[in-house]
Amino acid sequence: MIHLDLLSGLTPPPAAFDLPPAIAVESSQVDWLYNMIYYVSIFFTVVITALMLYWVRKYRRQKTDKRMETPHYPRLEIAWTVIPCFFVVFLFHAGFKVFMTQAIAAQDALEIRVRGQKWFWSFKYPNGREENSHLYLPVNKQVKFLLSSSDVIHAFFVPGARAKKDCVPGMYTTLVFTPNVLGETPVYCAEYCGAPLGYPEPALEGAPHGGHSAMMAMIHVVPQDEFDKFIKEGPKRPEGLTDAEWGKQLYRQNACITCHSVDGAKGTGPTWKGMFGKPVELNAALSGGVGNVTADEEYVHESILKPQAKVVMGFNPVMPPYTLSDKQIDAIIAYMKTLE
Amino acid sequence: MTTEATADHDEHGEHGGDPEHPHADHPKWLQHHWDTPAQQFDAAKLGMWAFLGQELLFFSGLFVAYAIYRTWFGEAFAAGSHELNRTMGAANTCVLLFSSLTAALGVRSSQLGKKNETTIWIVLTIGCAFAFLVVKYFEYQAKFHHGLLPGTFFGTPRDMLTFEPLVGAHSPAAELPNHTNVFFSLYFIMTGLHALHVIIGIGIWIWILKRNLRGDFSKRYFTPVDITALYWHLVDLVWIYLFPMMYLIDYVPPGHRG
Amino acid sequence: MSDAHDHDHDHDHDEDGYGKDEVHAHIGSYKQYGAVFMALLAFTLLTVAVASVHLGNANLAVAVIIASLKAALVCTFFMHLKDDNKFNSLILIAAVTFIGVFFALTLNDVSYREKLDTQSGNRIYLESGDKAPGSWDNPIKKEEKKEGEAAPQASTSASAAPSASHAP
Amino acid sequence: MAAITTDQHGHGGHGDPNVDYLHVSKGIWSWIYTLDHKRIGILYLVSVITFFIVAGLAALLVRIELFTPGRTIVDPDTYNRLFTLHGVVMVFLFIIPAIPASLGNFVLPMMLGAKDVAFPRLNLLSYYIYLLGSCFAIYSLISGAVDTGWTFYTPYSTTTNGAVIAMVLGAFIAGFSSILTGVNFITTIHKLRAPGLTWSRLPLFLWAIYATSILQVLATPVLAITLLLLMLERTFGIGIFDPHKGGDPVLFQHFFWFYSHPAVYIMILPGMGIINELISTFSHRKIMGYRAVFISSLALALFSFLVWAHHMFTSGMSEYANMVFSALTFLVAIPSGVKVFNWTGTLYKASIWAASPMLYALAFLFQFCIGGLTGLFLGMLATDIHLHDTYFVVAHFHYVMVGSTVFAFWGGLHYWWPKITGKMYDEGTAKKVFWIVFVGYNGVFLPQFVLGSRGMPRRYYDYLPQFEFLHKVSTMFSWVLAVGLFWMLFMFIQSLRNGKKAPRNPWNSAGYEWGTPTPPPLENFTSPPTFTRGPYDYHLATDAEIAED
Repeated sequence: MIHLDLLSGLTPPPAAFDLPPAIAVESSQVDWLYNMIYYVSIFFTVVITALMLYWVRKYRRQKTDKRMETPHYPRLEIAWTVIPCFFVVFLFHAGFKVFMTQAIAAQDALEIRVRGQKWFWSFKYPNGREENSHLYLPVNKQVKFLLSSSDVIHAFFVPGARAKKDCVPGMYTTLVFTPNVLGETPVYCAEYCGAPLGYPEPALEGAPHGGHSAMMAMIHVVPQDEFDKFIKEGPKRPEGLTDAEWGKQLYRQNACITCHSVDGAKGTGPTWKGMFGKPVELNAALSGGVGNVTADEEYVHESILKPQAKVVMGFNPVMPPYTLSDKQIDAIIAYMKTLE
Repeated sequence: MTTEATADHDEHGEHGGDPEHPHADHPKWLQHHWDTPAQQFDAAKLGMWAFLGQELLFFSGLFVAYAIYRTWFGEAFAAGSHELNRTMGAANTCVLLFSSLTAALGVRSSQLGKKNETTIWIVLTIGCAFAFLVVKYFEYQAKFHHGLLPGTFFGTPRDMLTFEPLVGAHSPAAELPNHTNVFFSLYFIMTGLHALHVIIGIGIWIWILKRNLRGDFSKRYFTPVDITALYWHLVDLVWIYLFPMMYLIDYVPPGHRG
Repeated sequence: MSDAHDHDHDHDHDEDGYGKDEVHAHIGSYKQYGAVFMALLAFTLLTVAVASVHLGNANLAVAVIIASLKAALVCTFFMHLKDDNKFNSLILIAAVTFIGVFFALTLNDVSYREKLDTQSGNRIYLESGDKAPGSWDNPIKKEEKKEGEAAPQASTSASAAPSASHAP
Repeated sequence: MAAITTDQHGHGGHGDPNVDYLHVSKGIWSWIYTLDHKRIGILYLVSVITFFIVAGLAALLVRIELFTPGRTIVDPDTYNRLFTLHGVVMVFLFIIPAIPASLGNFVLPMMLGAKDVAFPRLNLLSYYIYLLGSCFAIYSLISGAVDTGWTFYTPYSTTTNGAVIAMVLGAFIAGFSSILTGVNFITTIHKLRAPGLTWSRLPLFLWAIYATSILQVLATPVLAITLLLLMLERTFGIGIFDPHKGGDPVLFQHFFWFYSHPAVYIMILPGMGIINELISTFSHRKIMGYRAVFISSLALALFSFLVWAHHMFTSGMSEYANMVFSALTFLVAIPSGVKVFNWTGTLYKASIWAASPMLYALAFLFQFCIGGLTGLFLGMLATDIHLHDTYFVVAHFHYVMVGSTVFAFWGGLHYWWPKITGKMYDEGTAKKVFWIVFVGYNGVFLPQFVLGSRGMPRRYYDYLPQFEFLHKVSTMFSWVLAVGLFWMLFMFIQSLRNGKKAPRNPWNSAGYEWGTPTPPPLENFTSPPTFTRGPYDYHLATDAEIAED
């Protein structure tokens, strides 16, 4: 597994003009178009500004201001109406052709389900395995992302692949590209999705703070064999970590940190400090009549998979359901036990 | 400037749509910055038509939403449409068409300077408008009692005036296909907004009636009556489209669509 | 297209000056207004009658055509567009055109949300019955929602994602 | 004109021709009940500038927060409310009414040779509706503003707390003021042209205002219905935009942008109109290709209705619609190009006096080139997918809105200041202020193009370390811009207090509005004018007309 030294040398200063380094096959065509319009714009702006400044200086108003009539150039008018039409139609055609390469997927593309949630990304591999904030992709294999969101509109933006698509609740959208460079590349959320109260740590290590700006994920493009090995075994405890330490890592990766504090501070959700094993007062109306319960393994297990089943008094039922494997939940419980 | 002028321009409520009705000294109704009455009349008509163009666009937003959701949830729209009472809808259409006729005849008699005849036509128009609202009230009451209400209220029968849920009343909402609540949301917004425009229309007609009885209008100056009739015809126009779209939906199963 | 022209009417007011001085629009006869009203009533009954006959797709088209005819009648006669300044009709036509554009381009998006994709054999909208998270949860059928909604993608409920209602 | 008694309301009577409109009636009531389009123009000007200052301060705070990655001065939630405040107040309460309602209201009747607008009371009513709308917006700001962004996208705007309904109601009501101003101006331009003012002699500023009024009348109602549906969605949960109840959030974006793209043309067209006046007056020449320029104004107004969904290329819209809207979007580039080429062509063999208003016009030309050409990047599907919702878009629309429209607004303000107040501002200071504002403005937004291309998303409270340097540069230049703007405000206030008395025609212009005495009497013209030449025909204008006297 590639060592997760994340953001230090992440994106070296941009090579082609000011576009981030390309990591997908389609990005080179987009870069070509970007550079082409870039030159055209520079040319026209410089020509018009130079002409303007030159004429302003050359035709300064003299004392003898013989105000003569502006001549009429019909042919010139027609010229600079018709010629841009051709140029513009070419631009449209080129743009649309390249756009379609990012919209239509081949039959055998690797299908990854991406779900945007308030302030972290979760990825689901074809074999049902689910990971948060980190996505492993085989190199040189076309990937078809099936995007959706469960609360507000987010946007899955991979600058390296020049790809972006909104994740809209209530419908699936797709995005297609073929990563061809090994290494890590960031994923941002490009559609505004608000911010939590206070200044909580983001789900991804080293990512910015602030909700919408904290909603970052990391794509790791790995060789095919490594990807196959990774995909087969489910999420297991990385070597050298005890259960509690793995639980602490999961606490970060799955953005539990956004709402549940570990130092007793008040947050959107109840704090985990000193919670495990103690009685918990429930909001009977929202918890199917149950008054209170002790916070044992079974309660934590159910609250992670079906959070709306039991709601603690004084908190809103806003926690989204998680699909973590039993081993992961046991690790989180181990971590909870250390929080006395 | 008489206080009459200042009272004039803020009685339309926040729409304030109708270009205000000119008041000036020589003759009384010609504003000082107009050269001739014809110029003032044309300007008022042009301004009013611009305002009507705006009203059309205002309702068009709702019709686009209607078109989209009908393409997606055809079956739900048809089921919802069958829940509506077609005879009441048709009656309302005829009432509004008749009120459009009386409004047009009111303008005609005002152009001929017949004050009393104009009064009769305006009173008839206001009467029809009230009749329309009464029919609408009973239609809404039926929906409330069946629980066919927009959005989150869909499915629980309620009393119309107190909003209290009616215990024991049966609501057909459960048997209706999915997404029918979208139909009833659109139904209540479109007909509700239309009814609001009818109420604004009644307000303006009553003000015109007051001015007519006071003898403001003559053969040479009938612009306010003409403009209010234009607004009223627009309200009727919107209902002409609303009636078939809401009440006369016929569902085509996807197979047929080919 | 200067429109400072005067009303070309045969009325007896004939003082000259900046255009026709006095305001005198065309005054229709009772008979004319009555006839228009009768036509409107006839169209209403027609549209109700047609609606009860099952014509499939044509029903919507016929309803819209009849409504547009009634609207045209009201505009030309009751709203005096026939004998009014031509610019007013231009405003109405402009408004109707922009409404048409609004309809056309929005429906162009909504009804083709997966058309383009079918040529390549896969669909943007999942036909496999998986509900997109955050999608339709039927407010009436409260009971079914409580125990059914375990994992977001788990339940394969009857209604597919809201906008995949067409069969291929 | 027979001596007509002045009237307490200053309008009923015809006002004494040699007493200017500011002194024809005194007291607060004469301002509150004024029906004089010039005073209403000033009322709009004052409110519009106050809102510009409020939103400008919010922008400064946003830039300071972005000075360093991580927390600089505010929490993420407050930052979101700050940039939303900046967006909503700038769009709905400053830039849409700025040129048409303030400068347009003041100058339009004078350019037409009319005594006043077609419906004076409707004009005043529009101002009070605008005030009512801004009261709701201010109430929303006070009670813990809104954090949805000025676009109010659902389902975020229907599920977040905060005074969304108050802000949305404010924008809803302010929209009606815009509609009624549009109705008023269309009727005035049609019906109140002085004899001899044919359509082909209409000043290009009026053509631009005419095109803008068409947009205001026909596009704003769709915003009204969208915001009404949003308010109903939040209160009764009607489910039009809520996916849980079968609604579709992308539909809200269609509705919103159907208005908001014509709205950006409501913002730019009046700016283009002012540029015609400035370039023609300070080059002492008729605008080159007058017919082409006014036709492209109307063409822009028409095309603006066809292209709205280029704001939604990545929103999950069907690829078929993406194709259609991208093709139509490129149509818009043609008229803008024609205008810029014609303005630049006018300078050829002209006799140019680079006074301070002209400097703003020349800066407009430079900045509108950048703004317009970066539009090509965003109209093209392939590059827009990468650049959408990044700082590239932020820089693009600030170049079009601030670099073009607001620069034109400042240019117009300098140009008509003597006509409005009867006093001259200090030309030396104005030039210094221009250069500070020019350098500050370009320094803020040029780096943001580069930030955007490198993938820095929009509306980010915190960012990765690699973007830090450019954000620092941008923030520092925003302070330079702020200094320039406050100095400009101070310069204008200074000119009010002790500026020299303005001559009748300080810029030696042949424009119709300079035919009236400065500041103009209540009825604009001592005697009803007839026009025998076009507004830009300097070769026909007599020396007396052009002279400063």
